[in-house]
Amino acid sequence: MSTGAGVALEFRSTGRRFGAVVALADATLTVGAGEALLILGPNGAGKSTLLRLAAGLTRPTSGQVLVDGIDLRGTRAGRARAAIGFLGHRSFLYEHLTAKENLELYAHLYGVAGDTGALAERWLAKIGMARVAQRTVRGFSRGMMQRLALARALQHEPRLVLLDEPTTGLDPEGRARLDALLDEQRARGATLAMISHRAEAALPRADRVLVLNRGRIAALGPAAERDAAGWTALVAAAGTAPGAAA
Amino acid sequence: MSERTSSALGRPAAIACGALFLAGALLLLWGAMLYAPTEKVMGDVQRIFYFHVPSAANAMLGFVLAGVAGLAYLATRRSGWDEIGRAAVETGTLWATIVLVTGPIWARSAWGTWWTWEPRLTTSLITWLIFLGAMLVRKVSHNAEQSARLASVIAIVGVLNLPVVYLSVHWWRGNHPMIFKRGAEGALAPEMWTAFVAGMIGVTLMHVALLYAAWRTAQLEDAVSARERLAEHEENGR
Amino acid sequence: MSAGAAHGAGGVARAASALFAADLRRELRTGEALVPMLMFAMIVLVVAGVTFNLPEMGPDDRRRLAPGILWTAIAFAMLVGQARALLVDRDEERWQGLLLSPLDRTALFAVKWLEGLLLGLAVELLLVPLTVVFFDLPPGLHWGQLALALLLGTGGLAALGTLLGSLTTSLGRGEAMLSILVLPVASPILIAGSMTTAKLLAGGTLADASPWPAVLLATLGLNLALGALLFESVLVE
Amino acid sequence: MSTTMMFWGYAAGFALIALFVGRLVAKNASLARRIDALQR
Repeated sequence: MSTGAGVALEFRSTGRRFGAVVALADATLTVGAGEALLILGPNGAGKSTLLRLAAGLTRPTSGQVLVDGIDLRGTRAGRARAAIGFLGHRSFLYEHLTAKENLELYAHLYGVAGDTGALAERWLAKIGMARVAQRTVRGFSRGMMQRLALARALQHEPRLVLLDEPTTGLDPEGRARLDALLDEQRARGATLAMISHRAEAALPRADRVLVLNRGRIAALGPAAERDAAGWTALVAAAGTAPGAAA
Repeated sequence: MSERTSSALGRPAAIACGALFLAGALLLLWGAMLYAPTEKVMGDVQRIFYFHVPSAANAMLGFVLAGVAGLAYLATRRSGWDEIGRAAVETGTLWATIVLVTGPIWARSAWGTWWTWEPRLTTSLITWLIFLGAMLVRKVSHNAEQSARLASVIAIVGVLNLPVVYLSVHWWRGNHPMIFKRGAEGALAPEMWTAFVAGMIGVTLMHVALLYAAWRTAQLEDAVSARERLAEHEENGR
Repeated sequence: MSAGAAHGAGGVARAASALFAADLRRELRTGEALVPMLMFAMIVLVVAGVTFNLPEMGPDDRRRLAPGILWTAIAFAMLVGQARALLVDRDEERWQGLLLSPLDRTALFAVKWLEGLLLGLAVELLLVPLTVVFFDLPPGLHWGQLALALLLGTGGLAALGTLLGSLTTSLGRGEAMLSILVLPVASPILIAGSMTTAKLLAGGTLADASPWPAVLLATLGLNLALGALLFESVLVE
Repeated sequence: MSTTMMFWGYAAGFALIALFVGRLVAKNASLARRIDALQR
């Protein structure tokens, strides 16, 4: 029905409980292809759960999650996962492999055709890590890990890019590279869903903003509706409002 | 959740449970102690049979239920299934423990030894260890969802491996003459059969009562910790 | 027909072998699983030799004892090695990265199982000759059949170790918890393994050991199937 | 001898059941306390 070719990510009354705790309650949401969604909310609002559900790392306890129209719990889930690039709190990298070996491994896992070695080198240059390509990841700084993880998440040109606080650990130069990469993803038509606590920095690259509070969608609207201060105030208000949800 | 009295069962259900349990216990004891005749060779100790074997059957019942609930939980991730599974592993382990305690007592009297590597006892011991593991997994994790998931996996792996455990232990010990044939088994006296059936029904009734109580307790446990988490959450929100 | 989906038929194999190669490279660089396994297996043999007072034993008693001690050493070495290998996967949070990828979960289980199996076989390569020497066993054995029996039994242990090991490591507990969970379920494998090995060490064949080789095969099949089906449930929250 | 052992078999079995029930009752009591604490 609503799943046209133009929908990259869809939540159909999706809920996730952890035992008795409701992390996300009955969320219904569609993100159009090529759209950029910024996700805001206080701590524990369910932002990371939402993104992990979208990546298939967490299974919903009710409802469905569809990526490119494919149910992430269905038999074709592998095809949907191939279309996703996810960057979470952890790097998912092999400590004892080199930076280049890590990228090549993930390229193979994602079924990237062609010369994975050349691809890895291109991405290492893009994130400014060509010099350390042959060094094992063990001993990399937090910022280097984050950059490499970003390359790991993007090198297979995912149609749906999911980023959970991607600026974590990045220095100003790293953040500049991240911004450039995000622009590049948008230019090639990728869909973007990003959690950020720095609304003012992320807002210019967002089409819509989703505000979560206590596992519920508190607000969803065009990014241009408010300025950064306005959205931040909305999040703060949601955080203090006595459970309109409960 | 509506207001509950400060008990899992509530008074009427508690009384019903108690009555069911008592009826089962009386049925078992009546059949075993009063109705059944004394066995000629082994004497009174043979009466343990009316308790021991139904306990083994009920242990198996508990574990199979735990396995089914585990499968259902993994498929649906609904904590209701986990509550059933949790209760069933607990009661199953109780009956398995009874099997392991009454077995040697019987063996001591009938065969003069506390333990034999007799197939049924050995199988019970292994089964018991498997399901203690399933209970232990829960104790180890502080994350309720995780322990439910993992205990489900163990219960399924355990239950599906039981037939193999059973067969291999039997083949392993199979070449040895077994004394476990109580007399000629086909020749069990009719009164003994009646007492055995009474024991089977009695122990199962007791099991149902305990299972229900344990299930409601598990439900209450989940409800309470949910409300505690919510209260905590609200405190932090302020 | 759905497997992998994102990959072509050869793509799954390529992805799986890339993962296997990465894990192998890690193991070759660190030896983090194999070294403790080898140490542990040898220590079990030595402890058994000392506690059972082997030098005082006649050849018959030694031969009777050898299969049980061999399988005890194999089982514990497997537990140590798989707990290590899977724990490292957890510490580096790699499971998540693997689950995120389009690689089919059954293929993921297969790779991890194969790695466990190969670790076990590598240990046995040292352990079996050592047992023959320590226990002073007659060398005239059906070596090929012994290898097959070891392969089947080790495969079954590796399947249980992979499934339950990924479970205990997600709890943050190591070898002790894994032993508690694996060994009771593995009892048919240990019985069948020892019985088969006993026949083979006495110069017999697999056919003489019937039905035990069949039990080994059945437990291998059952535990592989369980692992493949339940693996996702253990890993995906 | 045989009769004594039978007695001990049943006694041990029912003692285990009593232990189980006792644990269940204790757990319920502690849950009740937790509910009371919540309502305060």
